Formats: sequence, structure tokens, C-alpha cells
Amino acid sequence: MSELRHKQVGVAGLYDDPSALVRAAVEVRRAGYTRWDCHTPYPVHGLDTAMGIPESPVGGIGLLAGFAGLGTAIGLTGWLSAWHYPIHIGGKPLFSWQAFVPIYFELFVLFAGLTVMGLVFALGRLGRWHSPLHDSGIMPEVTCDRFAIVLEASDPNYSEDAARALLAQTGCRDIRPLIEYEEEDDAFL
Amino acid sequence: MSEQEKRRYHSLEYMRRLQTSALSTHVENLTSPEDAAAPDGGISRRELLGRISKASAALAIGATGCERKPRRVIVSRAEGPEYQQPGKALHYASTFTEGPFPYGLNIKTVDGRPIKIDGNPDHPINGGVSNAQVQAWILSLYDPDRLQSPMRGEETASWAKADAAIVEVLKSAASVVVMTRSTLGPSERAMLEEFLRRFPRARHFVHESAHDAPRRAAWRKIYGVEGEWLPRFDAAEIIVSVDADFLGVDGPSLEHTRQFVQARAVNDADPAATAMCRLYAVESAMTLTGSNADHRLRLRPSAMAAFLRALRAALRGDAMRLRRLAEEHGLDERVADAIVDDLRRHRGGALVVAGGHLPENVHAAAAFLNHDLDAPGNTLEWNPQPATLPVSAPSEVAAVLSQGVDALILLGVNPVYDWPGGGFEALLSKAALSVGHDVYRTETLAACSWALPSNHGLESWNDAAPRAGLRSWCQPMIAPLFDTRQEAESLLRWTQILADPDDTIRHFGDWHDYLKHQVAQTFADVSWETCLRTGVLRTDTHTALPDFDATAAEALEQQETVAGSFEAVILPHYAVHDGRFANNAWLQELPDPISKMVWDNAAAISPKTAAALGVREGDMLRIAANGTELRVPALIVPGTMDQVAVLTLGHGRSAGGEVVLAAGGVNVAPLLGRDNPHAPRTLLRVEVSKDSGRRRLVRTQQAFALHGRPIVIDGTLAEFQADPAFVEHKRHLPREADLYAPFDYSKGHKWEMAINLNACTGCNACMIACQAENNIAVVGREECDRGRDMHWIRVDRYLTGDPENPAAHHQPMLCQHCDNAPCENVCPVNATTHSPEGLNEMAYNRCVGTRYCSNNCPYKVRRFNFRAYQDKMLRDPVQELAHNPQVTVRDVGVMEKCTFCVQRINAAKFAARNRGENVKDGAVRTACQEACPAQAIVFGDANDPESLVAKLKRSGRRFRVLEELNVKPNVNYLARIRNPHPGVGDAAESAHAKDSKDKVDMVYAQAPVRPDPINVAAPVNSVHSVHFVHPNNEGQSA
Amino acid sequence: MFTRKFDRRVYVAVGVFLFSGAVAASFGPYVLWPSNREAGYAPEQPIPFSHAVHAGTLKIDCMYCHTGAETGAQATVPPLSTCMNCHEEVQPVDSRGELKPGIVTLLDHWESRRPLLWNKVSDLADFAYFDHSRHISAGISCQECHGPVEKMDRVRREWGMKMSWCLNCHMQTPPPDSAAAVRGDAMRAPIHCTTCHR
Amino acid sequence: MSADTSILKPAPLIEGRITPRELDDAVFAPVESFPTGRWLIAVSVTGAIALLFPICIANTILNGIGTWGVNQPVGWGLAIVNFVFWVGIGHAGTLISAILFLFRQKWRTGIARFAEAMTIFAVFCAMQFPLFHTGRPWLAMFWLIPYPNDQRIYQNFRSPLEWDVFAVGTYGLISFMFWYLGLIPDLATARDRAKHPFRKFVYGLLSVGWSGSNRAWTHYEKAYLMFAGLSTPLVLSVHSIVSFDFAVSVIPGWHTTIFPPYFVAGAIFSGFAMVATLIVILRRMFHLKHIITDNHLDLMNKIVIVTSLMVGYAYAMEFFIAWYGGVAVERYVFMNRAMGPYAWAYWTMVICNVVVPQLLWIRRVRRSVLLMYPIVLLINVGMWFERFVIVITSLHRDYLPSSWGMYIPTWTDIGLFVGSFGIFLTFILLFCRFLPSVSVTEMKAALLHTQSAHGGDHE
Repeated sequence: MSELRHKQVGVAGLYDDPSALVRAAVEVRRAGYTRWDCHTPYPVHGLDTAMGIPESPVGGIGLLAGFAGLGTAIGLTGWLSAWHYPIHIGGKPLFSWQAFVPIYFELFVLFAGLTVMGLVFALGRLGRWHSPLHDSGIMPEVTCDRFAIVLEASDPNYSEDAARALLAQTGCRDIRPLIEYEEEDDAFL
Repeated sequence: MSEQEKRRYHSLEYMRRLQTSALSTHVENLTSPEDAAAPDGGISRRELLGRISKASAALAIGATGCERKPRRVIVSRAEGPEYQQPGKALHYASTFTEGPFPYGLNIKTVDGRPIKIDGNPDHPINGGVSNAQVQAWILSLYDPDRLQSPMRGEETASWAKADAAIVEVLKSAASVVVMTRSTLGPSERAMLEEFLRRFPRARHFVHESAHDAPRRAAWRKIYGVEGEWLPRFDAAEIIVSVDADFLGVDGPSLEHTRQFVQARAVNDADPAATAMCRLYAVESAMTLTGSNADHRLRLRPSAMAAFLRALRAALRGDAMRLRRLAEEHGLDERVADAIVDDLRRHRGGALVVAGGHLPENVHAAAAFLNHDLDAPGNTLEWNPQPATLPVSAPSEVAAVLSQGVDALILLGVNPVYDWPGGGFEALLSKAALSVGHDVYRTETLAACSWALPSNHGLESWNDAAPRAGLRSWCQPMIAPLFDTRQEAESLLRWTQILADPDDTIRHFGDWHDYLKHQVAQTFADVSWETCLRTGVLRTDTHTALPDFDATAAEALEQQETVAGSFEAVILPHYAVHDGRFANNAWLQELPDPISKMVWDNAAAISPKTAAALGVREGDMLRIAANGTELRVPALIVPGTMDQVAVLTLGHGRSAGGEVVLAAGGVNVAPLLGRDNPHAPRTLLRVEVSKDSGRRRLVRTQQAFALHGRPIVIDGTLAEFQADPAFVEHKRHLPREADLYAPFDYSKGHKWEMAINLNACTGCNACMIACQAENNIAVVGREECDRGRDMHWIRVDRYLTGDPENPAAHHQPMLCQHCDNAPCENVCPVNATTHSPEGLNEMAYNRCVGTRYCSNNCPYKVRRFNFRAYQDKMLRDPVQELAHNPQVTVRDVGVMEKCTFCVQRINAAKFAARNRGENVKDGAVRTACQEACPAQAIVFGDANDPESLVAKLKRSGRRFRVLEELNVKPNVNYLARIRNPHPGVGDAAESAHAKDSKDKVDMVYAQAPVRPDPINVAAPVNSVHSVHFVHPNNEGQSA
Repeated sequence: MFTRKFDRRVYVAVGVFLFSGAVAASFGPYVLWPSNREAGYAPEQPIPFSHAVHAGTLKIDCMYCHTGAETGAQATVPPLSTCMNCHEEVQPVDSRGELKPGIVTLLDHWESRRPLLWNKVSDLADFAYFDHSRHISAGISCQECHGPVEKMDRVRREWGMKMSWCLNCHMQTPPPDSAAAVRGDAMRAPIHCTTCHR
Repeated sequence: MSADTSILKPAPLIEGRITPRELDDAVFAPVESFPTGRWLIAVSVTGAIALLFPICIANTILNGIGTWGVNQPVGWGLAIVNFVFWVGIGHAGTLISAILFLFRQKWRTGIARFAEAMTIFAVFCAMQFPLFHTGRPWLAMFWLIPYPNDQRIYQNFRSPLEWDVFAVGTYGLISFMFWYLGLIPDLATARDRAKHPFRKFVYGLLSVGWSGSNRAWTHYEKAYLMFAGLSTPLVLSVHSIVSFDFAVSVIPGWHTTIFPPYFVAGAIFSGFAMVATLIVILRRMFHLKHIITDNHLDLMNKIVIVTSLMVGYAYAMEFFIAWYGGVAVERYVFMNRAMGPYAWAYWTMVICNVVVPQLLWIRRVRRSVLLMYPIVLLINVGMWFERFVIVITSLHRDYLPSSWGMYIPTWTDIGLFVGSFGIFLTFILLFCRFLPSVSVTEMKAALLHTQSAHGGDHE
């Protein structure tokens, strides 16, 4: 593993205390970095405002999807029961919406739930197993008890020592290079 | 091949060929027909694979369970008659030759095979109606258990060999005895004489176990001439029935029912003008007639003669004897006085009928009474030529047979099973040659040296003479299915061989020619074709009344009767009669009209007697009479006289088919004639005691009390005349309110039914008619016990009033086709929907079997195929032919219910629409309506104001069951009107009066559906359905 | 372990799984259980009877042979006697002068009076009760359901005859001159279940 | 003298001080260690019992529903009783993870993950019964779902059974997603701790590449809140719809408007009882006493007391309404329940559900496992009998006395019931072995809050 060729793609700073991380994040945001992220074992309160991340749209879109589900339910049950093949049942009208209400509610919840799950995967950029954190050995610590800030090289105003200086200035004592190994061969699969 | 062989090939082969063509039968149901029956009757390899594929499909939740649709074939005839179009029904007239009474029949055949039997409308006796036995006769035709070829001992033989062997003995036979049933047609009697003439010492004996010999013997002694009195209930205003179940098993019940219902008719338009007859029943057993009586008294058979003598004395002014008798036997004085008063005031319009099984002195007393009331000529008609021959005395037959005869020929009788007192086998073994000729291989045929298979009535030519001046014919609907021959044909064949060459008997090719010859002789001016087309012919004959020999009657009446502590009465079983229909699964599963018991017979005793004997339902009783002893399970029937046990014939048979063996029961023949050989079915000196052991009796209805619920409503004539709409006061209807706008049925038809409870006698004919029309399965005793019988219409019986002598209320209950159908709302797959014409439809192929519709039906009229009940019947090439091709056969896991015979509605609608007309009232007759002897069921279009059902809907007596649920049922019931004597008042409790308060939950049935610990040891047919017993085994509270 | 190749492999695996599932679900049943109720089913018949010749060129009316259609539920296949009305005389020969094989079978069956077993082409499920007479008297021509029979040498099942195919016709608005229009019905024919199932 | 107010202060979430790493080790110990002998025995026993289920199902499909005890008046038997029983038990999981999350009850973190897992397994067991109790399950599994077909006939959406398909289907799916969402961060932790490459591959695959990035956390938290928000009305609606299976009918004893709240209270009641039963065993087996503390049991027992009273109220109210309504049929049905042939089932229900739980008023009983365990077990029994009484007694004697009949379960019925418990327990044991049974991530967040007494409230 070690002799494989690798290249440095950024710098990572690790903290032991969540509040220190929040203060460092404010510094980084003020320094104008855009392509950077914090990695924490559990959601840290205040980190979003510190990083300047807007509130997640998952709630809004989920609700809209719910209403879409409601519309589908009204359309599906109504069209099938009253127009597609009108069948008389128990003296009730063909479009007896009162009796369809439970299905309206269920499809509302179903569509909302599916959309929310989809959004978490999409917006949270899940479903991507490869990450430089693995190669640089930071992942085990971040998912256990330590807090990290990662500054990527692809950021426009990134330079190696400016980043290291910024992290040191925020009181980070454990600064490591972010490395990524090359593929053994370039076959597609 | 031989002519016989060709005919047989023609019928069975043709049927089997047609079975694979789509043209004829839609019998094929959801499983493919190629599942040929496995040789050993078990599951065939292909069927097992089919089932495993279904199971794996369900478990794999992947592959669809559908099976390949079989490739099917159209069989185009080489040459065919124009009138026979595949799928179109043809109707032929015939006669019920194998039944207790030869009723006229109208048989529907499709593609050359009979599928439905109904009454012949032109027949004066049953006028188009039929009973359960007539309807079920079709199943006995397609019965694989029938004897299929001649047998010598255990191995089969050909007819040629059989004839040769028999004739060889007959040639040198000196003494020949032929035993037959009592219902022989005139041509058969002529043929028998022709045959017996050949032998020096030949005797013809008539053997019946369920006969009315005492009554006929009494009349013969009193009037000196052979004949019978025919009661005219429509002309009678007062009827006193002394243990005579004339609506049930005593005589031609169809004619009696039609007349009785006419006499009870109520004039809805003008209630004041209603002239109803009044029926008093003085009975020991609770019978169908008793349940329809206005007043019912319970009396022991031994006291019947004394009661009639007391009545006669009371009519002449001396009321003391009647009063003493009433006290001694616990009769209600008011009712006794009412009888006397009524008889005195309706001289010439009154009638006394006595049960055929009672001793001769009762009939003498009844004859005296009828003459005092000058009934003969008014309410009694004399018939010099009864349908049945007089029955031979068993002692005489035994005397002849015990000396040993050269040849004993038994035609259609089963004495080994039902010989009075048993022991016929010994007599039979004395005969050198014993020949049994019957449809099934009964106990007798098993004992005979030769067992010859008979044709079923629907495969034979015959004629019948039900009454003087009346002749009807029986013609085959199908070529014989098996290698069988008609009994008369055998006699003819043997006579021809025995006869010397130039004898005229040799001119007849076969029995059909002989029959034509007989008809030509008696009816010279009528052609053979018209006889067959109408099926019945009336010649008006004037019958003079016989003169009444008072001294002989006096002598007969004085015969004194000595009674023991217990008495017993043996009646023919309501469905299987004397055992001849025991292999008919429909009849075995038909609930008894009174006790609702199926698949068994038992000793009916009253609740008080049961308590005295310390007996619960199902406990064994030891019944001993003059040395013979029987173990019979006890059945508690309220209304039976105390200290009287009522037994039924027809069960406990040991051979004759799979259904016979499944039925079980006890053979009561050993008790016949033990007490008084002249009245074999009435035992006056009997000891009854509790015996060890139990037998589980199965009832389809277990709770009989109304709990004050307005399910059945009836009223007295006075109530009705006071207020024709008295029904409204008998129940409380909330204000009708609908959440949704009700569906508009005004356009097109609105099919509704009206059931006139005043006419319905509770005879169950509708149940078998429905079963025959709609391919309804038989489930067997075990499944009935679990409450899974499949009848689409049932007759519920509720008891009210005094628990010892209750009033019974019969109510036919079927799908009500509700407008707000609770079953339709809850079906998840749209399997049950509502047609714009008011029918609640059931699409069997769409049903997945959640059973919520059955749970949600307040009337519980839906039936579920818990097991593949139809599989066996479908895979048997013969039984499969009994199905009606117009109705789908349902698979396992599918719900089914009454469809108001939608196949008949559609047929009538299509025919009318093709002609561009509308469906006329009466064009659609449901199967139950067509069979109902009382014509109590009326079906039609309620949107047509002129239709009969619309008129009945407007009657004041109309009510609907559970109307307060607002499910809007479409079956209108018309309240029953009882006609109690003004002096007595509402002796027979109305459905509504005191009962609602009394807490007696008339559940006399055994602890409900639950096998007893004792029975668990009994072989349970499937290992996985072993039941466990509740800790609270006795829970039987209100 | 979690290299970019790992990502690509996961995406490819999920893609293949979803695609194969979709294909199996949609076409699988038809491939595994071909049934004789699909359009285009044209089975071999005991006699290669050609409707093109009889109904097409000779213009024999359908009702001449299928007499049942007007009066009953089943449109019957004629008995051999109907064929013999003409083929008593008309016995076409093939190029070599011998009788055509179809005629030989027909005459052979006719002499021995043995029925012919035709393979059913338009076959509905057993629980569906189709009535020809209602459709004929409602003015539906044979071709509307059975296709251009007069052009077929061997009878072919033109349409799949599934329930939705029947309902499409039943639920049309009634043609102006039809009885349904006269009665003011919304649909050309009733669609409640017991019209066809019972 | 000031009263001892220590009782009012919220009890500490975790007894003693514990660092996140120790927490990880404690929770992941069973997951990473080789399966102990006791666990193997337990799984083989429950696995054997679970085998009973497919055997009875195959027997039913091969021979028809006739192998069960159902008959004409009583069309539904143990299968529907089991269905309602299992769906009811499932609802406690969602209640703990969703409703208590919305009420910000911190003590839920210890038992939330386990309760949600129990929900999914209970709903899986529940879903088998409505499918296999139908007469033709090989058609029912297709025809209950509105997929495009060439018959042009679809479902009757007015039927409560059709509602059930949508309700229980949605509920199963949403609960599964909710549970899986909560599991992703823990799976990532497991992936990083895993030594064996196969375990790393499996946990890695399941953790969909979670790296704790804060940009993911924002969407994650909002999604978690959304799921909690959706699940709360969903759980109340699903058991109301299950109660509609009875309330929509015309059967006396079924069509009462009290059914939806009565069934929901019953569900929470039996759900908490089942959670308590399993948590106590889990706690002892995997030494998590310091995480799932006695305080948890105390709080759960309080909820059990509340719902027990609600259920008791419902029993009494049904009798009162039957009497007050004045309908003869209704009165008879309830008199028949209490004194008829099935009175033994009715009184078992009342004693187990209402009388025995009153002992939980005593604090000592609530906190001691020895005393509360039998009560909780009896509650499970009582709740099963409640459904038995509702389904069977109302069907076996309703409007027309002529159609009255009895119901007796057969061995196949009992086999299915016992088999469903086998399946449920096997899943539970597999879950405890292969997945972390306590939500470590939420625990660390809560830990931060309580131990460092850092101000501010945790969102």
C-alpha cells in the first residue's frame, strides 16, 4: 500500500474539542476558502452557521413531494374508480373521495419519505465510497471522537503553507497532509 | 359391437369427448382439465406438481402461479338433428319412478344429458312443483358408486352369461318368488304377471319398510274394498291431524302442501274476506305438519285411539271422557274444547287424518269421526286404484321362503337391510338361486348369488298410475351410462327365453316395444308421441264412495292397546326416506327441517325426558323392545312428547357406496314390528335408558331462540283483520337517512324477491333445487361440523313460546342483494360489485378469498370454499356430467353466494333483447321459486308495477329482515298469519310476545362446534386439523 | 479498499440488477408460459379448411355454416353433413389428379360418421360466458372480433381477446342508431360483472 | 428545610463518566467479538421455532384455508389476531424514535435504535398474515396492488383492506428508511473499526461512503427531523386504519367510533411492553446496564401505566355505549363477551391489561426488573387476547341467531402464531449480533451535553 504512488490533494487539521473546531471554521470561512469541509463524529451545534452553510432544502422539497403524492393519490383512485372502469359498490358514489382519504394520506407520506431519503443521498453526496480521508488515515479518528477541518488543493486561493499557517493560527496542533493513492491499473472495472 | 355396447359407447364416450370440447360444458374450472384422475383416487402426479408450483410460487413471491391454458378442441358431429343446438336446453316430461310417490317431472337436458329435474306443470298431483328427493334424483344418475355390470359373487360377468345361468335354473324351477317395491307401474305389473304365469308355484310379494299398511288394512276391513281416502285440504276448514305428517313424509306431500297453502291463503286486498282453515295437530313426534299447526297438542301414540273416541263422544254431547283424557295426558283443555267446538260448527268442512304408522284401531276411530262429520265426498275423496300395491305381511313371506324356493328374485328392494326385525339373510340363503336387481350393490345384492345392475329412472322407459284415471310416463333422457338394464327388461328377456316359440311375448323386441303395446291397448285414441310430450294423461272416471260397515269399524275400534313406560315411533327419514337415497350426498347433507341435523339419524326425545334420563345431546340411548336392543344417540327436539322416542329409517347401512358408508347412523329395522306386527312402525312397549358412550351429532343451525329480535314477524288472523299493516307495530324502524344520494334504479329492471312466510312450510325443497342449479359442492360430515356447509339458501327455524311445546317459525334465508351492500364496501379487489339492475354480483375468478365480505354480511349468507370441495367431483368423468354448464364451478379459496340465478336472468334478458322486447313478468323463475311446493317464493322486476313481486311488496304484511341496518335488502318477507281458535287465543306464542323477556336460550344443541374429548380419538381425516378442547367445556349460558 | 474503481463497480452492479429485473418482470411470463390466447395464434387443423376460398371467393355467408351464432351463445362449427352438401359433388383434385388430402380426410370421416376434432382458435377463459346471439342482433359483424376471416387461409386469432379489449368496445359511446342509444344508455353495452361472469 | 429536590433533576443519561472511545468499545463489543455459545444456542432455538411458519404456510397453501379453524360465521381467526398484535407491537418503535424525538426526550437515545429495529421485524411478521390468510395468496399478492394490467379492472379503494395495503406498506418502508438513516453514521464507525476485510467491505458498502462531512450532517439532521415529523402522524394513522378493518363493518361490537384511539393506545401499550421485555434481556446479555439504565425502565413503565388506563377506559366505555345505545344486538354481544363461551379470554384480557399493570404505580416496582418483568409479559399476553376477543366474539354471535357458531383454532393456526414469534426473535438476535444495538452517534452528542455541562441545548 505504502509504496503506491500517491499525491497530496490538500491539508487536514484535527481538533479534540468541538468548540475549537467551530472557532477554526469561522477563521477559515473568513479567510475566503470555498472548497473545504469539517468532519465530525456527531452533528456539532453552531458549525453550520460557522461554515456559512444555508439551511438544508430537504424539508421544503420533501413537503412538495408530499403534495405531489397527494395529487397522484387523488388522481389514481379517482380515475380508476370513476372513469377508467366505473363499478358500483355498496350504494356509494363512483368518486367517493371520503372513502379514499386514507390512501391520500398514505401516499402523501410515502412520496415525502422517499424524496427525503433520496435528497439526503443526493445532497449529502452519499453513495461515493472513495475519499482521500481513507488514504490519509484520518477517517477512523473522525468517525470516533476527533474533529477535522479539510482544505482541498483545488480551492482557488489554496497554497500549502498558507493553509498550514491558518490551521496553526486557529490552535490546531495536529496538521496532516491529505494524500490520495493512484489506481494500480487504469482498467475501467 | 353389440347394440347395447354401441348405445353405451354413444353416451359415455360422447360425453367424455364433449367434455374436452368448449362447445358443451363450461365444467372446466380454473384448474386445467388434464389433471386426469389418479388411478388410486389420490392426488395425481400432475395435480401434486400443480399444487407444489402454487405453493412455491407463493413462497418465492416471484413467479406467477398461472398455469398454461390447455389447448381445446371443438367436436363437430358427423350428422346431427337440427333441433339439438349445443348449449341450448331441451325439456322432456318423465315420472319420479324410484321415489315414494310417482310425481310428474319436467327434465332439462343440455347437449344430450339431463342436468335439472323439476315438476311437470301439467301433472294434476304436483303441478310443476317438486321436493328435495325429486331435485336430488339427478345426482343419483351420475353416481360412480352405482353397480356398473352384472356380478356373480365378487367378480363381474357379462349379461349373456348372467341370463344364461338364471334361465337355466328358471327352466326347471317349480317355486319362484319375486319381491318388488309397492310403486310398480301398470305395465310393470302386467309384465310381472306374464313372467310369473310360467311357473307352477309363483308368488309376488311387495316389501316396503316405510309403508302405511295398518291404515290401508283398516280401510279394507271397514269398507270391504281395496282403495284409499284422499284428503282434500283445500276444501277443508278444520283439519285435525293425528300424528299424520301430511306436509312431510306421509303420502303425496306435494299435493297436500299445494292444497294446504290454498286453504291458508290470505286476501291482502280485502282482509275481512279471508277464509283461512285451522289446523290442529295432535302428535307424539315434532313433525313439519306440527310446526305449521295453529294449535299443537302432544299425545302418546297409545292414547290416540282413546282421544278420537273421546272426541266422538264429545261431539255427541258427553264431554266427560275428553276431560278425563285431557287430565290424564296433560292436554290443554281449552284446545280440546276448541277442537270439539270447531268440529261441531264445521260439519261437512272438517277432516280428520291419522298417521299411516298408527295401529288399526286409531284408523277405525278416525273413520267413525269422519263419517259423523260427513267428510267422505266433501273433504275426503275415494281412490279405488292407489299408486302403491298392498304390502305383503312379513310372516307370510317368511313362511314361504323358509320352506326354500327354487328362485328368489328381488327387484329394487333391500330386505337384508330393512326387513322388519332383521334376519332376512337366513331366508335368502334358503333359496336355491337368489337374484338381486338394483341400482346400487346394496346389502341384499351382496348376499345374492347374482347381482344385476338396474338402469336409473332417467335411463328407463316406464309408466305409472298414481291414481284412478291418471296415467304418466317415464322416458330415458340419456343412454345408460354403465352396462345396466331395466328390471322389466330383464323379466321380459327371461320370459321370452322361457316361453315356447309361438308365444306372443316373443314379438316384442325390447321393453320399449312392450310398453308401447300396453299404451296402445289402454289408450287406443292417443298416439305414443303425445303421451311422451305431455307426460301425463287424465281420463275422467266417476268413483262411487264405498259404503261404511259400522260393525266392522266398531270391532276394530275396540282393539285395546296396552302401553309400556316408554313408546317409540319409527318414521321415514325426511331426505333418504327408507334408505333408497342413502348414497345421495345432497340428501345426506340436507338439514332435517326440524332438528337441522345432517349426515346421521338419532332418537329424538323431549327436553324433559332427556333431563329425566340424565342425557345430553349425543349421549347413547339403549332402546329395547321385546328382546331386541339398539344403541342410538339422543337428539333433543323440543315438541316431542315425553316418554316417546322418535326414530328414523334409512341410516346405518353397511353397503351401497362411499356416501352410505360416510353417513353412518343406526339401522332401526330390527325394532320394526317387535311390538305389534300389524303396525310395525309404532312400538308401544319400549324400554329406554342411558347407555355409555357418545356420538357427535352435527347440526347446521345451533341456536334456535329469537332473543326478542324482530327477525321473523307473524300475527293472528284477528290482528291482521283489525290492522292489515300490523307488521309496523312489531318492530321499531329508525328514520331512514343516507350519507350518499342513493343509486337511481328507476331505469331498467330492479330484480327483487318476495317470500310469503304464510305459505312456506319449511320443507327444504329450495335448498336442493339451488344446489342442482348452481353446482354447489357437498362438504361432508366433518366440514359441516366445522360450520362450512355450502348451501346458498338455508331455511332457518326459530322456536318461541313454551320450551316443551314451542311454536316453530321457518324462514328461508338467502343473499338479500342489498342496495347498500356491506359486503361490497369491504372487498379489496372488486370481486363483488353491484349491477345497475339491483343484483349483488360475485365474480368468482376475481376473488382472492379475504373473507371480509362474509364477516360483514349481517345475514351470513356467503359461503367460502375452504377446501377444494369440487375437485373430486370435477375429476370423476361420470360425476362431472351433473354440473350445469351455465354456472362456473368454483375453485378452492373463492367466496360464493346466491346470485338470484343470474344465468336464468341473463338467458331471459338475452332472448327478449334479441326479439327487441322487454322481459315479461314470470319469464325469469329462480330455481328455488320453480321447486317450491307452496310457491312461496316469487321473483321479478320491482320496477314493473304489474309484476307479482311488486304487488306483494305493497302488501301490509311485508317486512324485511334487519331493515334497521339501512343496508336496504331486496328480499321482501310477508308475515305469517296464524289462525288460533278465538276461545283459546294466541296459544301458539307469537314470535314476539313473551319470548323476548324469557331468558331460555333454546340452544338445545350440544355444546357448540367442538369435537368432544371422546371423539378426538376418532380418526381425524387430516392430521393437521386436530382440535384442542377449551378449558371451559360446558359454557352454555344465555 | 474504497478506491474509485470500487465506486464504478458498485454503480455497474446496481445498474445491471435493476435492468435485468425490469426485463424479467415484463417479458418473463410470456416467454415461460406462452398461452394460446395471444394474438396471432393459428393452430394446425385436421382439414386445411380455407376461409379465404369459402367465405372470400365463393362468398358463402357465415351463418350458413356457423348456424348457432344467431340463436345461441356458441357459434357452432357445422356438422360434416353441411360440408357434404357441396362436397358430395365438388371434389377438387390437385395437380397430379388425385383428390386433395383435405377432401380425402373429409370423405373418410363422413363414411365412418366419425366427428372431426377442430382446434379452437378464439377461446375465452371458462369463467367468461360470451353470447354470440346478443352481439349479432346488436349488429356487430363477425370481422369486428375475428378479424378479416374471409382473407385467411388458416384462421388466425387477430386480437388477444383479453378483458380490456372487450371493455374498450363495451364502453364506447353508443352509435346513434343502436338500441342502447335509443334507451339513452351512456355506454354501447353493459359492463357490470354478471354481463359475462356468472 | 428545603425538600430534597434531587428527585426533580433529570437523572443522568449515563451512569459514571465515559469517553466516546469507551462508548464505542462498549457498544461494538458484541458486534466485533466472535458469537458466544449462548447466542448460538439462542439463534438455533428461535430459528427452529421460526421454521414452523413456512411449514404451516406450505400446508395451508397446498390444502386450502380449511386447514385453519376459520368457518362460516367466524371468517377470521388467529391470523388476523396475530396481524393486529404484531402491527401494534411495531408502533412502539416508531413512537420512541419519532414522537419522543419531537418531544426532545433525551432518554430515548439509549433504546431508540433497538426499538426501531423491533418495529421493522414486527411489521415484517405482521405483513405475512394478511397475505397468507387469503384463500388464493398466489393471486392476492398481485391483485391488491394497482399495477397496469390487461383486464382493465383495478382495486376497490373504498375497502379498508386496500387501505391496509397502502398503510402497512408505507409504514414498513418509512420505518425501514428511518432506521437505516440513523444507522449510516454508526455503520461508518463500524467500517473504520473493522479489522477483517470482509466486515470492512460489508459495513463500508452499507455506510454508503459516510465520512461525517458537516455539509452531509445538515441534510442528515433535517432529514431525520422530517422522518420523525412524518412518522408520528403515520404511526397514528396506520393503526387507525388497522382498526378501520373492524370499525368500517356493520358487525355489532366492531362498528364503534372508539376503535381508532382504542387501537392506537393498545398499540403503544403492547409496543412498550415488548420493548421493555426485550431491552431487559439485551441489557443483561450485552452488559449495557450503564447505557440503558433503570431510569429508562422507570420512564417506560410510566408510559405503560398511562396507556393501560386508556385501554381500561376503552373497555368500560364500550360496555357503557352498548347499554346507553339501547340496541339489543349490541347489548347481547357485550354480555356474551363477558359471560359467553369465550368469557375466559375476555377476563384474561381485562386482568392482564388493566388490573395487573396498576402495580406499576409503586416506584420500587417500576425500577426493579424482577417485579416489573412478569407484569410486562402478562401485558403482551393480555393484548393478544384483546385482539382475540374483538375478532372472534363479535363474529361468532351477531345478528341472526341461526348463523351463530363457534371458532376453535387448529394446530396450523397455533403453528403460525408460534412460528411468527420465532421469526421475530431470530431477527432480533441477528440484529444484536451484526449491528450496533445502541445509536452511538446520538449517544456521543448526548454525552457531550451532559458531561461537559456545556451551555446551550442540543438540537
